[in-house]
Amino acid sequence: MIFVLLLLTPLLAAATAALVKPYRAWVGWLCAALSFAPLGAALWLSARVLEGEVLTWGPGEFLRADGLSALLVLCVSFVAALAAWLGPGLAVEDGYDAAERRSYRVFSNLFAFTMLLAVTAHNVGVMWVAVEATTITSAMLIPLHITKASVEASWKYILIGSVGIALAFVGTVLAYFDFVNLAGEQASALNWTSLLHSAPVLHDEVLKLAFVFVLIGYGTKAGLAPMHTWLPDAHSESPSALSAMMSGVLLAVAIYAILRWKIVVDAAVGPAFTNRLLIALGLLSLAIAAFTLIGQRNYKRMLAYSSIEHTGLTCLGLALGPLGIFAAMLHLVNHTVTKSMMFLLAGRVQQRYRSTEIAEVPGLVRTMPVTAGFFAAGMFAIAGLPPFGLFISEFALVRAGFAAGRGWLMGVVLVLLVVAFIALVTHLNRMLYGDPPAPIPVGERQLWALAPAGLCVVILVILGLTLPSPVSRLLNKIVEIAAP
Amino acid sequence: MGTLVTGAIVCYLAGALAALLGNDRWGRILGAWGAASGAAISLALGMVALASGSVFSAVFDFPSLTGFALRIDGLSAPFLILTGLVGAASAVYGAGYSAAYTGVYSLRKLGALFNLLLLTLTLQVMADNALTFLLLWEAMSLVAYLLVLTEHREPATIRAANWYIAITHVGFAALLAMFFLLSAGDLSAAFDTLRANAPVLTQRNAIFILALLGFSAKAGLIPLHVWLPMAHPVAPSHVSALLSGVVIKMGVYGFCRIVLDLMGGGSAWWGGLTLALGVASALFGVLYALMEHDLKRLLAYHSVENIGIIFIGIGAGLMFQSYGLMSLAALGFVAALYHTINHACFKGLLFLGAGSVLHATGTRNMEEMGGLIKRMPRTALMFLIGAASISALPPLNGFASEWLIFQTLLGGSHIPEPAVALMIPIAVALLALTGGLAMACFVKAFGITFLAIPRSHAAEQAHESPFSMQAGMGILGLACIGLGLTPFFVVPVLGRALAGLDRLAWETTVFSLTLPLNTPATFGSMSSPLLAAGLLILLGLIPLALWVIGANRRTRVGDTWGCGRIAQTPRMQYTATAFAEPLRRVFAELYRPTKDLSIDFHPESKYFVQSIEYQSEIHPWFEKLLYQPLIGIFHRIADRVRWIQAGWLGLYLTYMLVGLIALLVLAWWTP
Amino acid sequence: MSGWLVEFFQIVFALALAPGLVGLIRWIKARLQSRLGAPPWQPYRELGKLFHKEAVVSKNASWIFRFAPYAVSASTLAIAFLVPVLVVPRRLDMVGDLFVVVYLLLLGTFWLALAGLDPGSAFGGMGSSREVTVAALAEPTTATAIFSLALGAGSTNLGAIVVAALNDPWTVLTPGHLLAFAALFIVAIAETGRLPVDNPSTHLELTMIHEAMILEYSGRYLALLEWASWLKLFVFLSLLANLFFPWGIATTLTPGALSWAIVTLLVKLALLAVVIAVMETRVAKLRLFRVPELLTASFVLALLAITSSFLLR
Amino acid sequence: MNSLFSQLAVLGSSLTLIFGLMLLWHRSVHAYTTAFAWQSVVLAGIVAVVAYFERDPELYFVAAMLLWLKAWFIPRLLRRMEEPLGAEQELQPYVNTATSLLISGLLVLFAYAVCRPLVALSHLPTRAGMPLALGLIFVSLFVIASRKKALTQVIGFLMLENGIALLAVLGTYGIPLVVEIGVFLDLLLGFMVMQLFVYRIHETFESIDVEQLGRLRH
Repeated sequence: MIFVLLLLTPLLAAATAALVKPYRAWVGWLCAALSFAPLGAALWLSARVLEGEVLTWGPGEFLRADGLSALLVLCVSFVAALAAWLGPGLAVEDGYDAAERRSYRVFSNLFAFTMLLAVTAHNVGVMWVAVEATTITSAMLIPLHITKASVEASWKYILIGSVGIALAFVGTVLAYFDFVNLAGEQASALNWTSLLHSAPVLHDEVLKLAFVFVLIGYGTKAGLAPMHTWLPDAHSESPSALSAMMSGVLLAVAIYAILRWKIVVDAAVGPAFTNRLLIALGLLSLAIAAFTLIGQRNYKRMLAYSSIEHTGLTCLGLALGPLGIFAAMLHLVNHTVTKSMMFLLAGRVQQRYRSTEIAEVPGLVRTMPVTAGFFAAGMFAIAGLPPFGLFISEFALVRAGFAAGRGWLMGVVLVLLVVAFIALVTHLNRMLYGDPPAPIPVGERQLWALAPAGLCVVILVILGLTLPSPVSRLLNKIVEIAAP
Repeated sequence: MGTLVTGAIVCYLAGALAALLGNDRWGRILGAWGAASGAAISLALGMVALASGSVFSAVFDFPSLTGFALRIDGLSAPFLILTGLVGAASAVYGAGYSAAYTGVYSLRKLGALFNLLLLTLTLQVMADNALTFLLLWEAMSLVAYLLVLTEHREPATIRAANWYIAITHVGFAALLAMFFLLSAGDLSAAFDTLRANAPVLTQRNAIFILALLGFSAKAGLIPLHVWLPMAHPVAPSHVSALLSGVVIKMGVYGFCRIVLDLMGGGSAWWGGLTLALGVASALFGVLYALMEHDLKRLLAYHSVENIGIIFIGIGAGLMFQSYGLMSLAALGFVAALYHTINHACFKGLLFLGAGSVLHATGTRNMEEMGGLIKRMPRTALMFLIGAASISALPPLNGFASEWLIFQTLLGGSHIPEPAVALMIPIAVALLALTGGLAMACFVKAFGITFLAIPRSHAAEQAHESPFSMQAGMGILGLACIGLGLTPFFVVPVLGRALAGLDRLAWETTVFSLTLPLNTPATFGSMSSPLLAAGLLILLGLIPLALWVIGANRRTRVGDTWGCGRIAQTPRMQYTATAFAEPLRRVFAELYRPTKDLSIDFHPESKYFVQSIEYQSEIHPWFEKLLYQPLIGIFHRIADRVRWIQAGWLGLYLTYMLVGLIALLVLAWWTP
Repeated sequence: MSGWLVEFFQIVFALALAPGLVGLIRWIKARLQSRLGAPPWQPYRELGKLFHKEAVVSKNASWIFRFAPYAVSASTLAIAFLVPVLVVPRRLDMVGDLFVVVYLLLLGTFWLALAGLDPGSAFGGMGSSREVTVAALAEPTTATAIFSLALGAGSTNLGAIVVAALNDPWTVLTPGHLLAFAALFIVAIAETGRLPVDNPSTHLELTMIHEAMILEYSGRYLALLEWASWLKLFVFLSLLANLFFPWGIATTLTPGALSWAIVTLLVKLALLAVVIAVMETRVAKLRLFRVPELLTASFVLALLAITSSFLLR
Repeated sequence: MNSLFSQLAVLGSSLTLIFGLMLLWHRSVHAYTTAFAWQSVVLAGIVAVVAYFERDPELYFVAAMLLWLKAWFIPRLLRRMEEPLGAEQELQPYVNTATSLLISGLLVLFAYAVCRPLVALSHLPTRAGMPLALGLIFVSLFVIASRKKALTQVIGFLMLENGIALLAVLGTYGIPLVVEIGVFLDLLLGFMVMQLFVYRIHETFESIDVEQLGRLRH
């Protein structure tokens, strides 16, 4: 039932939107309303997982949800709901025509479906298929408005994304090869639990090779350097609601895939190997993102690079033992909430100023004071200031690093974080203050659209000041899974 | 004590709430009341802690990672006192001062943040574990940052805020690393545990360096001082008072807490480095202050100077401690703490005074002031008291603490290594030079601002500030005098505050009305109350004597003598630039002023000059030699890194191929 | 009780003799320059004249201008109370030590410099600016010299330093002591506005320091300021004399010891007056911007004094 | 028997690799499509051979799907795209032909090095073909990276997929059917979307030269 609600409602919404032609506003409202179903299912699922259950469904345990899946399901359904409520198609005037609205409704729901499938699929092959499908569905949405830039971004995205994900499939095939050769042929061979179960007997060199391919592949989707290149383009050129989904949860889903594989490989060859690779890629992402942020001129790209930075951090966290995995997962949740809010707010700014250049949007505090306030709060959050959740998770992450005896690594990380911080705050101030260009109207419009942003800020502050017990229990479950 | 702590928190929060919810007038006034009463409670808290010697301790069940622990001990108390004193004064002052922002900037934000800043400051000195400390530290920085941004329509404000938050964040990162090393990863361990474990830590030197970096960024020690002269002038003046008086003192507090208390001191070079940085800050601070014509920037540079003096005391104390000269060490720390409180009072007072001048004239440029003593006599008197205090003139408070620092340094002869000991007289000489230059600077600041003829229309139209502002200044003025007259009381009390640091053997001496110091090194005595009384008696006796000898008592008012010219205009007066010119020449090697001279000749003959334009500027060379190259390096790296994203799909795919191959090779090599 | 009386007698003695000392220097100088010169008691006449004239005050000036003469006199008198002139140990040692004396000097300079700025005259500003420059630059030398003296005596209290020198007369001849004397002598010249730092008898714009500051003063105000500056000279010279050559200073309060103290002090002061007069005849006034060089030289001397004290200890 | 099997497998793998290399020396998109179609035929043939020797009916089904999808359906669509776009030739790739071939050789060598543990581990008669499959993957990646026409990149990607399919069939005699179907579906959809985008690039930029896609940087 949970899985039906979770997976079928987005499909239903997509089907409705596809069948009703031309687009009608009620479809948008219906989709928005339906977006609560997966969210509710996710909450229900999490509650049951917290009670110690592992939910499965379908022939051969086709779907399976443990603590890790539950967390991701929550994140995905939350951001999907956010995007459903704030995406094109609800407001009377949002700059999109009927065809574009329809295609948004169809593909955003499909996108949500594929992500939900990716994090609940039991079979790592199916997980791969779902992640590959996210590329296809999201690529359709990037050029919602066809411009040279959006076509360029989408081509780069789909090509890099497809090639990357194909490499992840190589990794999957190699692992299967290993399994078949050492544990015998089974129908359930690619099921994650059977992989994990027989990991100790698997051949470690082959598994290492497999992990390299998997890491490169899913790392491409996660935006890890040096495969991150599609990310700033795609995030800056797509509609803000899609950017929110991509930056908020698509990266998280890819991290999820990497973590799943890391658990298997660790069980076979010990964590030292995967940790080394993750640290290398994480640090590289962090460094490239931090330094690129310095000279950034476009605020959506700035947010995109900040996503790369945070993916890098999460990746580093995964390599820092149980404490690090806890911190990384907390970070992932915080980043999901923050970044999806930030892209939605950036969309508002873009709609008002008709520009994504930082230099062309000064004076936000005067033209849109409430948006500016939320935007500033979000920027402080992604820069890692209290009282927001990212501060606590970065803090926990650095602590895990020191506890793991990687003091020098954490020193470098701290320096890079400071660089990113300075860059972000400087850019923020250029946007917030100064004189707005003359023709820009002053005053907030559609204040209701900011309510979700307010909700996000509240969540962030709550996560920054306390760690609610369900969250910490869920995270501890993940740590149990990931670092037994 | 718990009640008082709760009371202070409630007052601040209520003040913040009132400021947020109230209208422009009532929000402003109620917010100020909240802040003032909260600050008064903080002051009381500090005094109670010092008087009773009792220790307050509370651990709140804070569901984030771990507990939130507060504790008040001897070392917190002086800082609570100065927070309370300056906080209350600036709150009262701010009630009147911020009225000028009505309708221009958000008063709600200002009032609420002001309360929050005081709240974080009050709690900061109570933090009893690393987590609490760091959270409050970052909260304090953030609130202060937002306060600096109050006048956000000025581009200079944004620049200042950027610098401030950047440097403060560098400091925070250093502190974070420092605490992780100190606590071996367990940030929720109480400071007591850290204190017990500190002696056996292996990375003590790294911890010290990180602490110095982190806390000097907050305190504004050279070379991390650059944000100070930018951020303090652009903040509203009562906030500047708080920034300069209290916020930067948190750097001093943190340094004392970590290095003295938790680490219990260390090698001699710790003290030597601290001392050297202190001397450099003191000297460069005052030198740049001399060249400044922006009244508030001048004061901000003086904060650099005084922080330097405080760190001289701490550094000397650390050095003595490393050689086992415990009573000298204690003297140094007491002197530093004393100067910390004193500086809070007189710098707060001066910023409030400068705020009144700004309020009255609308400019911070001294060259456009003059003659204000007649238009705003009370402000002038208060500023004069502050100026005399900061110039260390007897019998005010600046003198008392500088005298103690000199006495501490004289003990340097007891350091067994001559090479190290020779540092001390150099420090003495440079400290004395600093004192002299500070006096010169405040003659300039007071003389050009308040004396002679107004140099601009705005200065002519100046008016005395409202009562609340005068009251705010009055509180601090009285504190300056009071602290100056009672060193015989303050020093033993501070000594008791330090007695809590159990590794310091503080020899209690008998203190009477005078302050004779009987350390193994030197013997010196000073009694500022007697000195003050003597000066007052003499001031009374002189007119009496004149009357006795029958001197002519008639006074005629005339023109200023002008070598025969008829009218005297403001342009004929000495300017601030001219006043500082001799010192600029003397220290030209350090200032390295740029000169730009252009002469326009008459087209017909080059013997007739039509106009001469002379420009000379001083660029602090820290910015040129340290920050610009550093920023340059980062920008160069950033430029290179930017080209990774060259926009070229083939390249991107090549990255993937290369990344794949590299990781495969890496996997090969990994055992 | 008699001790306190002696303290006050010292002040009266200093106040009374200060104008005479200046007159003496002027007279010797005139003689050395083959002039007849005014008699040594001429300064007393000047004071009398000024006290009976009315004062003229600029309309631009504030209360600072009128208050400054009193503040300057009071601080100078306070110094006179603290400095050992005739007797050690000093009863007033507990009120202040050598640092207090130095900062009281700064207090006087502070007020005088403010007063110079108050009437808005260009001369006054110039004088103030130069005065504070010289005062600031003299500070490190003073402090370092004090350091070296305190090193020998184990105290910064003036009486204690003199007593230490008396107890161990040979310290006077140590290089540290002599170098410190030289340094403090230069500082004394700078602080009291003598040649080659300042010319007390000039009224030429480009060279004035002290005179430019008090240019606006007249009548009783001028009298107070002049007297205070003479007193400062007297106190400084006695201080130098007693700190470095303490022979003859009274250690008991018997009339014999006191009169012997007075005689020796007068001789020492007369000798110093001759030195100053000779020097002022021999040297020309330095350009203002070479004054720092002189003060740097004195600082180096003081630093050498300390170094030798450390090394020879 | 087994030796014939392994001979056939290696022969097939070599053929697929050679078809892949054809992309490097030919310049016309038409030839690329042909190469891809024939490569797919060979791939289907290998699957059929495996199915025959292993007596696995499931694999016959997979071979048939491969044949239909990759050797008939997709090439047909590619041919249709050539009409408006095919006039464009891969005239100036980023790396010239000689160097490209050299690099490909190195990549295949590298694939052999990487595959050592795989070959050592496997007991299947087909194992000798695995390095060639991995080599095809590397070479296709290189083709995508070094060629400028969007259509070439699409074909490169399709060949990459062929390489993976080859690897799977040689190493494991095919992955579980449910995954296999999913992969086919994804491939089909992915290809359709790519095709759509190639048209869009052509519309917006009036050429399918991806060199023009250099607007978004930094």
